[in-house]
Amino acid sequence: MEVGLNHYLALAAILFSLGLFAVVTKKNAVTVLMGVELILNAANINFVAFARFIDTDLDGQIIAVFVIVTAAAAAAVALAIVLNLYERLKSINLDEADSLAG
Amino acid sequence: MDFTNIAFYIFAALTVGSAGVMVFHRNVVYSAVGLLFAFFGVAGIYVLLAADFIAIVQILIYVGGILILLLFGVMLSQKLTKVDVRTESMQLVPAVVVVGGVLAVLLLTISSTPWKLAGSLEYEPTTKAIGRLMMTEYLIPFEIASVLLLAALIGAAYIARKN
Amino acid sequence: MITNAILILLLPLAAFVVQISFGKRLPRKGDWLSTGAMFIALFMALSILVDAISTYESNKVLAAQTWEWFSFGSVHVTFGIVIDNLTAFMLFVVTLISALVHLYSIGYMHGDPRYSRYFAYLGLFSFSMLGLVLVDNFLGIYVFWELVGLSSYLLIGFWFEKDSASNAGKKAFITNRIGDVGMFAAIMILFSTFGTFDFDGVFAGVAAGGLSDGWLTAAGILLFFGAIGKSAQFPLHVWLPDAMEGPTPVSALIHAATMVAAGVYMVGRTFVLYSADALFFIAVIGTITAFMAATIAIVQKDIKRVLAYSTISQLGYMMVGLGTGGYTAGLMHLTTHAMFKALLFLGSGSVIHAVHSQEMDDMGGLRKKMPITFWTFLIATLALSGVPPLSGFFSKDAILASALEYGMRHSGQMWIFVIMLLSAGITAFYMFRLVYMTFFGEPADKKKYDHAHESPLTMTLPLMILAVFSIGTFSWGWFEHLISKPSLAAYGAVAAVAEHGGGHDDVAHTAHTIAMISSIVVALSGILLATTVYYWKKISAETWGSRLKPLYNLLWNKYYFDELYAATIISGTLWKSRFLAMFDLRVIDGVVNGVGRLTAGLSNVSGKVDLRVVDGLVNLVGRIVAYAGARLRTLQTGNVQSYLLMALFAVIILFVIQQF
Amino acid sequence: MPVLNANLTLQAAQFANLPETLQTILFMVLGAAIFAGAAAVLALVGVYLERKISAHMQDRVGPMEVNTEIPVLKNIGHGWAQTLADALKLLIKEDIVPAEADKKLHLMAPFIVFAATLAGFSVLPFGPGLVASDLNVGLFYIIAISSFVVIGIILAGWSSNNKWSLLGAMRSAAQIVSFEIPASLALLVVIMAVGSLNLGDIVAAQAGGIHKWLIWWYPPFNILAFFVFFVASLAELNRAPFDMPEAESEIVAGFHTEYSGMKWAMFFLAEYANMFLVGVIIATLFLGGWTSPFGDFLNSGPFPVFWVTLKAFIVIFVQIWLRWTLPRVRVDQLMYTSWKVLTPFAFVAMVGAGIWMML
Amino acid sequence: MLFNFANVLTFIVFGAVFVGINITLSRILQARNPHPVKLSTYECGELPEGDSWIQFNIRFYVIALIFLIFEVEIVFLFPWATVFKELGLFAFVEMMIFVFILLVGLAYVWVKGDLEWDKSTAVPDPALAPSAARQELTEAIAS
Repeated sequence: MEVGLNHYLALAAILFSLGLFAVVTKKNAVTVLMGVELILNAANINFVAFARFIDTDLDGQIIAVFVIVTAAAAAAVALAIVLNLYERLKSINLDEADSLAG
Repeated sequence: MDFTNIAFYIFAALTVGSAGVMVFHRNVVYSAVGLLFAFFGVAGIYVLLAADFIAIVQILIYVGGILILLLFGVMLSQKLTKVDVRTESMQLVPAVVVVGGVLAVLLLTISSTPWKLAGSLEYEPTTKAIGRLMMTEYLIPFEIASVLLLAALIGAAYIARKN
Repeated sequence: MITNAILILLLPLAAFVVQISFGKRLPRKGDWLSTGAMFIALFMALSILVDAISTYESNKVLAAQTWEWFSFGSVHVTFGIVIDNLTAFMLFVVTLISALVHLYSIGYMHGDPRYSRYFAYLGLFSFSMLGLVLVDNFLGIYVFWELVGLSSYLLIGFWFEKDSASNAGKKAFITNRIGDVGMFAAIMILFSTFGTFDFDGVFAGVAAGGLSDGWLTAAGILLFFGAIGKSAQFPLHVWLPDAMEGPTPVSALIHAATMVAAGVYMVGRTFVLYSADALFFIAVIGTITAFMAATIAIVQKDIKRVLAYSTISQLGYMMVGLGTGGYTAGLMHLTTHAMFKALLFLGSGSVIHAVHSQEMDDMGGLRKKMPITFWTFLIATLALSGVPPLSGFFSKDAILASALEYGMRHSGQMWIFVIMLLSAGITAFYMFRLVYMTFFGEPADKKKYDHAHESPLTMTLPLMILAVFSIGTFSWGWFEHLISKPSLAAYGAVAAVAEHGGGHDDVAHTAHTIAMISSIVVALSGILLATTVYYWKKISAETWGSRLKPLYNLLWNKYYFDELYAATIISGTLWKSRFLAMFDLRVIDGVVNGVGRLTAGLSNVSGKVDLRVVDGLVNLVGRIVAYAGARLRTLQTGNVQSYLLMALFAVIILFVIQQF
Repeated sequence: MPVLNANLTLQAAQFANLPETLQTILFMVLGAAIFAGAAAVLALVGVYLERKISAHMQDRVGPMEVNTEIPVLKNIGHGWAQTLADALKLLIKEDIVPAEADKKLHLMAPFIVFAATLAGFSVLPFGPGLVASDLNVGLFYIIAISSFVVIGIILAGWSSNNKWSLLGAMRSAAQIVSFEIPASLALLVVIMAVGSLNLGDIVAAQAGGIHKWLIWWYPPFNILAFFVFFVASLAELNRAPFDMPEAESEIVAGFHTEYSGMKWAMFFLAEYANMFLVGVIIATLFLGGWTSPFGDFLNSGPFPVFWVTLKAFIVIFVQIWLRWTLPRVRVDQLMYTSWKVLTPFAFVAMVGAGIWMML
Repeated sequence: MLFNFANVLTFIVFGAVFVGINITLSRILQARNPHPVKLSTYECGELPEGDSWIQFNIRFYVIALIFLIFEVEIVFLFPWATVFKELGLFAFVEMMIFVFILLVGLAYVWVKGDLEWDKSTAVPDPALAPSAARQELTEAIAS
């Protein structure tokens, strides 16, 4: 069957939910970050797919570039925080980092 | 061109499979490897979507930068005695339900919305075009990106240095 | 002429003002001041009278002057003085008697703690009486009418420490006021139709037929109500006998000569107003009053009360005179009666002064003790009884003649003449009863008899002067000429009341002669009866008294009028007030209390509600919030990922909702 | 590679009857196989050369003995078959995997490293048409591919559960990573000059004799860029003065301490292939690629390939030369050179070249 | 364009296959007699003791962080470089701004000492200072 926009969007959706699942369930902070990266990738696939199928010029791709750049910056800072977390809690299991419990 | 269809399915399978490994595997490093192949798969998808520059950027930054960073993060934050680091996961059932729901929602919207397809971008190099666009139309985001990077650099360095 | 009138009017007022404010500090407490003022006024009134007589023209207006009094809206109320023959006579009479009473009071009131105030009140009374006589419009007459009432109240209640005096004062004032209400209503009717208070204006209006007959009669009767109240006519006569509580000179001045005569003067002044029915009404009232008062006088023991009832009776006479068309007769009787009644009262005053008691039982045989008083008293009594040579005879005879004439003209009205004749006889009887009981016979109380002595000159001089005037300087002819009956014709009325137009036709003449003869007969028989009962003691008063017990009680109790009034009006008012009190107490208080209770009830209900419902609600809300808070707290596990899960769940829910 | 083309066309004819797409796939696989074979051979030659050159530098002979009985090859002498013998030995050698090691990752590491290295070759132009995949983003792709190698190294270090290997891996990763920045920046100058990422275009821009070579453009800056790139690429190969991680005297053998047998061979092969890759890259970027130094002369026929390999071997010779002359650099000095020397130089070169071009 | 990428893909796959072939080949041929000592982690011959706990050190992370940020900068630089000539001065100035900002970052990191590999915070221990005699000797040599 001719691979159309919906296929790419479906793929992105699947990736998105997998990333989301990782973020929601994984205890290890780094895995959560990986999940986040996966989610961002899914978003990027959508962008590029739209760029190709819908407005057929490069805006989508440029936005994808910016998303990647932002993701990089985010990952950097996030990891710094995680390492700090490790420094304080001697473990990066998120369920232990619940000092803000109500 | 059934060749690209096959390629799409191959890459899709690769990506989803490796993403699955990343999500469901308990060992963090295996997740990282899974993530590596997921990124590689996504790069392949970009190639199929006629975005060659983005594919390379994807590999360069995600694989060459973020993944390395994550691996470093993993390495630095583990007691090396237990090599295979167990990462339990929690609240599985509710998560499955909710994420399933979100997936359903997304798929539903995708299938239901009438996309206005306007032909497809032909396969031809995009680097020059992106360069030109970057310098003209997207100048402001470009400069802001630099400030963002600066902030991230200083921020992360500061946080890292604190301990 | 006008300046004299104004002076006459203002002199007593000035005296009153000076007396009332500086009275005590003046030498002899200022009695000489008011008496002097009155004598000057008398002298001036005399000059005006001389002018009137010298011109000898009937109903001639000597002078008139009007001032702008006040104006409201389009109506300009003027105030003026008019002097014609009638006013001249009245001025003379009032000033004369007032002056004499002032003179007499110096002796009588000697040593009284409020000596100066007494003279002040006399001044006020004289001023108001003169004003009443001089004024030329209804409003003015009403004002002075009230002033006269006020001064009579002050003078009656002069010894206010005595309850009976103050009650009498109040009674007099209230009864007068009842009459005044009628008068006021009449004035208002006239004013509202004619828009002016002046007599001439009103009379011209009436002549022009501005007022329908019914309304005219009503106005006339209502106007006459004022006269009834003031002149103590039939229904409202009860205050005069009680007014005797005041000092005797006061009674003499006010309740004999002047004030009571004001009513008659007012009717005379406004005579043209009265329609035939109104005149008839006046006549009837006059007759009833005359007869009733006369009969009561027979049984009275108190000397002043006898004179009071005789005054009421004589006033009835005057009213009958006017009512039956004998205008000149009525007015003439007024002047003559003023003279000898004042004399009688002053005489009784000197007797009381001597005996210090008003009861005739304590008196007797004072003839020798007080010769001047006795003789002047005797002259006045003869005049009153209508013995021919004296003035009383002429005026009473004229009234009887006009009554007879009226009777002849109006078939079926003869009873007026008959009753009047009878009451004339009774008058003569009780007067002589009085004379015999006081001056003849044995002194009942020895000690009082010895103490009795002739009054000093200041008291006996006025008696003598009045005696002279009572003898009868008046001849019928010139008086009638001066004061003749005015008629609407003077004011351009077309259909003038014609029955007397023919002047002295045969009817009048025959009535005159019959009336003269009958009056003499009746008078003499009355005198004879009195002497037989009291002088020769042939018939014992007591036996007739006991035999006619019911009649005696009736008379003694003054036809139970006081009781009647007490029963009806007073008790009615009391009852009404009690009812109102009760009503007020029960209904209004009830309502108020009810509202109070209602509010109280409502408030505590709302209090309860507030306590239970509102507080309940508030606490409930508090508890709910606390409970919800506790429950929600568990949601915040502190685990970021669970938050994300919840958020996603919400997204799905929203999406689902959005679908349907 | 005319031979290559000829051979290919011959093969193609044979399989003409197959469906068109299958044909292209087959063609590509064939190309890949040829390149892989060439890479392996070149690697072995590289090893041999290194041992011989380093020996002669140290005034010794190097491997001489190993020889074969085959007549022609026998008299080459100089132990030419030494590396061949080593390869065969490694084939037979026991592959020891430490008990606690993570078997799967331990196995996967060499795959990733070698695949990444070989992937680099697909873009290199060996002649006017002779390039496996004429990518428009060729140069950029090469930089990207190097990051795969880093991942491979980290995985190798991590999976062998040996703190020396992990530390070694971390260090070599840090080293490659930190030298990649100056390398990339240096390349910028080239791209700015040529205006395209395609290696073919870059070589075309340098046609016409030695003076046309890119190294001579905008005099000081391009040379500076060349210098920065050359040094950075040395560090990325973990060679010469920067071979801290697997230096013998230091942490044993760096990340491939726990490797032995064929897996170790793969690493070794990857390393030398990478060395050759860098050589070709430098040749194409700065030294005119397959154009002959004498302008059009000797520029046709098989000569382009010859020139490329010659230039590459010259670069390799220099690298080997440097290895046995310069003392090993300490880690902090390593970082210092990377961030505080090369990166600034690269920026200067870029800015300078930029300004020069603007004028 | 697809053809080229396909080529790249085949190269990668073939690389893996090549390694696979060799490894399987060696696995078939190699002698195999596992021995506990052999299988223990290699500690330069000594017995491996203590857990392989690397002194937790942040500088690896910092290096990776800085690398990532500059990598991203390069990603921006490359497309600019390709169209550098056509865009003219304006683009050049923009890029210079971009580069300058990141140089500021580099300067910051440099000044803050994140780039130094060994945080030589340790104060040289006087006891360890070379003895006086030794110092004279070094000076003598130096002169």
